[in-house]
Amino acid sequence: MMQANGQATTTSVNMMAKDGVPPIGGSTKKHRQLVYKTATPVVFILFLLAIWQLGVRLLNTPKYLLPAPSDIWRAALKGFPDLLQAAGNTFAAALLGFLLSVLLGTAVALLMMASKWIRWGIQPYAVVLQTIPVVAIAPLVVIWLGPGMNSIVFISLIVAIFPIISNTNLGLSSTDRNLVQLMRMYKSGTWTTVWKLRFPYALPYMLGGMKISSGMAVIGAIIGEFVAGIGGGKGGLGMAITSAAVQMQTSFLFACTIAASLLGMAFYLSVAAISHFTLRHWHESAIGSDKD
Amino acid sequence: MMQANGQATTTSVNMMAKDGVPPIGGSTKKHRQLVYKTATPVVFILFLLAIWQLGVRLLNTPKYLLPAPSDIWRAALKGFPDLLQAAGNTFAAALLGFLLSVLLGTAVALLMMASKWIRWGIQPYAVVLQTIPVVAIAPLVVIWLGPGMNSIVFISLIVAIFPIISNTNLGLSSTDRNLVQLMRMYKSGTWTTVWKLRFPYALPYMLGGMKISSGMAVIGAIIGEFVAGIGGGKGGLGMAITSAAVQMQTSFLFACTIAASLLGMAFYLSVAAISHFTLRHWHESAIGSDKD
Amino acid sequence: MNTTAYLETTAEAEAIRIHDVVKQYENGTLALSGIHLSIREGEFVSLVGPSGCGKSTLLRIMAGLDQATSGQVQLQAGSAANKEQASFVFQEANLMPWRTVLANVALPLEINGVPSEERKARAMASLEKVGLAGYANSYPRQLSGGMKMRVSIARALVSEPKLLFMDEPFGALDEMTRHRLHEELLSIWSQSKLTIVFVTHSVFEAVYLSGRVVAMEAHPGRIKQVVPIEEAYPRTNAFMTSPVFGEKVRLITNTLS
Amino acid sequence: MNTTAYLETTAEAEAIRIHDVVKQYENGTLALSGIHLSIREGEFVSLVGPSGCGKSTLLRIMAGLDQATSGQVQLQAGSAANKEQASFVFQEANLMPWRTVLANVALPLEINGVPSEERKARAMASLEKVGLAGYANSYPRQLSGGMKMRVSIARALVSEPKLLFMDEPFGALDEMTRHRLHEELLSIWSQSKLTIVFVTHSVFEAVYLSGRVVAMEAHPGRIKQVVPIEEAYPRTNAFMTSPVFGEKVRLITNTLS
Amino acid sequence: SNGGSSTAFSPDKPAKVIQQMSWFAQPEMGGHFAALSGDIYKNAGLDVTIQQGGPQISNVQLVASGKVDFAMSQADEVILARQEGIPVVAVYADLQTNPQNLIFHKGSDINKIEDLNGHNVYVATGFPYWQYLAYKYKLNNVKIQAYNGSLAGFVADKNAVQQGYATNEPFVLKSQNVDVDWFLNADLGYNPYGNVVITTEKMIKEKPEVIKAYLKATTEGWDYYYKHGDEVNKVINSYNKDYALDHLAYAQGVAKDFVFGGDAASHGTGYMSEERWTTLLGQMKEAGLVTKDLKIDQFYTNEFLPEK
Ligand SMILES: Nc1ncnc2c1ncn2[C@@H]1O[C@H](COP(=O)(O)OP(=O)(O)OP(=O)(O)O)[C@@H](O)[C@H]1O
Ligand SMILES: Nc1ncnc2c1ncn2[C@@H]1O[C@H](COP(=O)(O)OP(=O)(O)OP(=O)(O)O)[C@@H](O)[C@H]1O
Ligand SMILES: [Mg+2]
Ligand SMILES: [Mg+2]
Repeated sequence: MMQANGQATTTSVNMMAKDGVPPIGGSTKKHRQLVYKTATPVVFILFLLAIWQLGVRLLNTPKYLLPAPSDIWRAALKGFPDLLQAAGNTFAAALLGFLLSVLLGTAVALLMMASKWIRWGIQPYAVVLQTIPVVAIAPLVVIWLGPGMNSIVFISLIVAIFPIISNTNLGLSSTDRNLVQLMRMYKSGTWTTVWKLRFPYALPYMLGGMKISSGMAVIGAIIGEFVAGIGGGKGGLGMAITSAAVQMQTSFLFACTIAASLLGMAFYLSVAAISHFTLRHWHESAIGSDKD
Repeated sequence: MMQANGQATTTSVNMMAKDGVPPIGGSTKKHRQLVYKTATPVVFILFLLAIWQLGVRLLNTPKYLLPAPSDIWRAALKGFPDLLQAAGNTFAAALLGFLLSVLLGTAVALLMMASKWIRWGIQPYAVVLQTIPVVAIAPLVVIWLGPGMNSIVFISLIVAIFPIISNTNLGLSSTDRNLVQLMRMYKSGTWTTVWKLRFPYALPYMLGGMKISSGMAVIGAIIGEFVAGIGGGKGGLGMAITSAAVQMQTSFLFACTIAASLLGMAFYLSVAAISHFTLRHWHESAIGSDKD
Repeated sequence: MNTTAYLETTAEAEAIRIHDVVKQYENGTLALSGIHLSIREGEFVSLVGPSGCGKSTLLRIMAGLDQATSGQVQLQAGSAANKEQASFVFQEANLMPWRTVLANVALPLEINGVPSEERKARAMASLEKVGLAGYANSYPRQLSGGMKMRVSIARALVSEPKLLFMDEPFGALDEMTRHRLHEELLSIWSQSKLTIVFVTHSVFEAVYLSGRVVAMEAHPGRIKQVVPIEEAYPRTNAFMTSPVFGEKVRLITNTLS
Repeated sequence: MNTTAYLETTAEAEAIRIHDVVKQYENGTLALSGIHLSIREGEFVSLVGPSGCGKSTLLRIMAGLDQATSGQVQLQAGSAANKEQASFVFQEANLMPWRTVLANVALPLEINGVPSEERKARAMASLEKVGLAGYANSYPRQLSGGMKMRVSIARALVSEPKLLFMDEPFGALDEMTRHRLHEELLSIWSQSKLTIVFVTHSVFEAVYLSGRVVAMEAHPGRIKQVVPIEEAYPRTNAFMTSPVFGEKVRLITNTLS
Repeated sequence: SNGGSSTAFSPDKPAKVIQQMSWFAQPEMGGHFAALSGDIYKNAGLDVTIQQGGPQISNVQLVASGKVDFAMSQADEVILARQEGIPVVAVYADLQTNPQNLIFHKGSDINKIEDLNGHNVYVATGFPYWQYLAYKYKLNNVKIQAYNGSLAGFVADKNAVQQGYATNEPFVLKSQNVDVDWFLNADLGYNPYGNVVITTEKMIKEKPEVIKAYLKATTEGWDYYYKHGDEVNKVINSYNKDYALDHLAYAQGVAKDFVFGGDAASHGTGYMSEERWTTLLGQMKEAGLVTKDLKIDQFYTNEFLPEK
């Protein structure tokens, strides 16, 4: 044994020492990790933006094709109130569409779990919801719901619902067989089993589906504006994007696009936070000390 | 005890008898279930079609608003060669887009698993892929990849990749902690752990993501055709749909839409079949004798 | 779907009757073959036998969790003919990872609609019986293997079942804890005229606890011998050192080998 | 990431040294406190103690699967200083459900890059040792609880480790099978100068198998006494009925209660 | 959407009218916005709501379903709609000359329409004008590419051709320093009335007074627009912020002749002639766009136009 007995290094101290931070305790480590976790994406995006800016300047890419980040920034500042209003309108529609898709999607998946006839009957068709080209049904939607908000929310819902249904279904049907039998032992009814067992078991899957849907709801709202118009209301990002494209305001077009992406990201991060919060006590994906 | 001892009913015979089928054995039961499972959606869709047909006829809904199934059928027959060709083109683009999204999506997710820097750096941005309004980046795509197939495949890929990344990620990070430690015990390298443990563990999630993506790849190809398609014989369903919409050929529009949905369904069912085949030995969702 | 036929209440004190039960799994494994067994109400019966001989399979079939390939299973769920009165301790702890220990134990009561206050009190009492009152608010992943099994036992006891199936419940426990739970179980059993079917791989345990020990053999799973343990309850430590005890243990051990 | 410090090979025959180890989980549970232990190369040491006293925790820390909150863990992985030579049998079977039994057992070899043919042959041999050769192509879900544990044992043995950690490996087995595996394990141990750290709740098993028994107590987990079992190997059934055996068992049992 | 009897409306008890536009607010629709902002509709007893359109809105179906009272369309669309049995009728033509054009870069080798062969042409999928021009000028070697609203592809490709509106794209391109020339489709012989106001046969039967009042006010709106351009353009800009004021002024200038020229000069704004509808139908038949036997008088009527 090379290491002298007197040497008072502990395993955890070793850990700390390696990273060059004094061994104050576990909370420091956690705190430091949080800093890294937040800083990394920021550094990453700054790095990307720098490359973009440089590339565009060096290659002399015309602005109408690919504006530099600085151009986009200027355009965004100039049209800021419009951008904000457009983003706000899209946000409202996307949020409603997303919430409805979560509610309805979960309900459909639960129904499919509860009755095999429903499951067999509609399983193959649920996918149709997301493969219908929205343009085709838009006239019907607009005629039923009128142009504007209602239709946009509905289209956002249509676009965003399938991942919820599909993942919830997967989760519900992945439930541990032994726990199902346990519930059966206690003569739990179908619905009780679903609520007390299958639903919580499926939660990580559902939340995964919601992560996917969150971005899709935003894009759904934008597509909704393309196909269903804005009615009498103020337009959202969909209108701004179309209009900017036709007017060749490429920088503003990118500003709108980035606003759309930020909106999607905000949705996503909210769902991710909810997911982490909900699962932190028990699910591997949220405990994750092994991976972070 | 009321039941006489001499009565030679067995529990399984009881089961069978309840459904009115002679107790020939387990395979009959399975076989019958398969029949039900196939027949139910067929009956369901026929029922829906009948209601649709009747409803349209009874309410006298004008054809240009909502054509009856019979109208759609006639329009499909009349334009059949065009429809077939269009569907074929879209199929090719969607298939390529889907396969690429599976490959790339899995690769990205694996990279994110393997390095926490990559994970922290790109996690928040992966979602951007699906929230970018395609219209905004379409000109760039077309200029890089040229109009037609390449661009369409690329757009299909962009649209379909996120569910794969997201669900694969979820699966990879849900891996049983004890198994991770087992691998660590055997001094398995990061990649070996990923391949031998995390990847198979994540398979059900990945396949779930693929189920979601399959339909999205089809819709992605159609959107691709909207924004980057080329006319003539190479136009796919996206072209056919736009054209029918502009020319107000509502019945043919619906025929194209249904063709798109059938395509999406075919993709979905293929993935579902692969999923079932891959997981049948071990994953609850595919064993599922408790639920079918 | 529970396909085990429940019998109407009669004067006859038979709780479970197994008639010529055969179990073959889909992959062809013949887990049970020609099993005949009748268990009286209020009896404490143990199943012992080599690993893989079909003990768990038989227990599951009795409890209606699995279906026999052929044969007859008849169940009479307690004198009150109340179907809610059966419980099962699985070979694995089978806890819900998202519930705290207390909520896991309270689950059967929750399903039966017991009001929240009473539920908590009874679950807590049950947890105390297995010595885990201090862990009520922990999550299963924070427990040791033996602690998880004890939570699972507490869950089975909380609903005061009339019929209790236990699959190696004490296998993961040290002897001290195990002995404490033996006494606990026997006291509950004698107080409430409970019928217990108990799987164990410890012949000592089987002899100490049960009125009859069913010795099984493997390939295919069959009953080799049913050994009655005539010793009266309550049984004391003296019984464990008595010649009768040793004799029974030896008899069963020999049967098994 | 394995944070346990491995020691360079020296003439000193010390395999593991634990110095003042404390383990406190995030929720505040103090699982281990002030643990000192030194294990020589080629030793067979058992840990016994009440459920929840920290046996599994200590074993995991020794194996580098968990980190001590404070204290020193030093490991010397076999005389060849080969880090690939440690194995662990978890308290739960921990099999990969998508692999057949054979593929599960072959996993450690696969990770070490053993060629396919040899892998299969060695995995098969290992399966035979635990009596499950006939189930090579089954999937884990098709096995009984005890069979799963045996597969897990076969997996641990297949890589011919120099250092073996076992967490209640035989807890789910009937006495016959258990005894067969005792003999198997002892024979492997004596042939290959293997160091074994063995957790069990059976004092009999601990005394029968080990050279030293570490008796632990709970709240917080601490070593109460280390009892050497001087009896020479190979040990026979005669040892089990000898007065020394009974005395050691009584000594340890008393320590524990 | 509009309750009460068709005759009983006044400024105090206005009739509700919804007008669906074909696109976001533009000077080509200026008469409607002017009538709105100058209170002309209001004084005529009409409570008008203008709904902007968008890239993929089906105006014909909207009006046919009764969701809106009037929609803005193109003359050839009206014929296509009638062919599909959709009972809509054009009652007013905002533009005598259709501003649709085909734009190409100055200095490319295009001098006449036939030269388009061999070029990339960005055309919105399914538009009838292209089918006619392609047939008429044998444009068989054109590489058609879906136009999705972005001019970037055209700008990047000096040999490309781009569909557009005379009022819009040339200005936009010029402001990006792109020198272009164009063919006006009307000059190529294809000139469906542009921005026609359509309504349903039902509306014509039930509320002729509303139609009359609406069109009269719209005509006055057009006059108002060219008298108070700046004021109305500000209103248009408030609907469609991306359309800058200088651009609006430019487009308004270009559109003036489209609105007031041609038959409008003699017969009044909004007028449509039988001859031009006949020509259009003939062209669409020739190009295979129309295969059914259709009657001209189904397509339009001048009966609600104000007396000149
Ligand atoms: N789902 C299954 N599919 C196929 N075979 C199975 C299945 N479950 C159990 N078996 C087989 O049935 C036999 C009996 O299994 P069972 O679990 O009843 O054994 P056991 O007596 O409880 O054993 P142990 O003491 O090890 O728990 C075993 O050979 C096992 O491999
Ligand atoms: N992940 C964890 N988080 C919090 N506490 C834990 C965790 N794992 C174990 N513990 C606690 O640490 C103590 C020791 O647990 P450990 O698993 O080491 O016990 P053990 O001696 O192996 O018991 P058993 O014989 O029942 O397996 C217990 O009180 C347990 O509740
Ligand atoms: Mg068992
Ligand atoms: Mg333990």
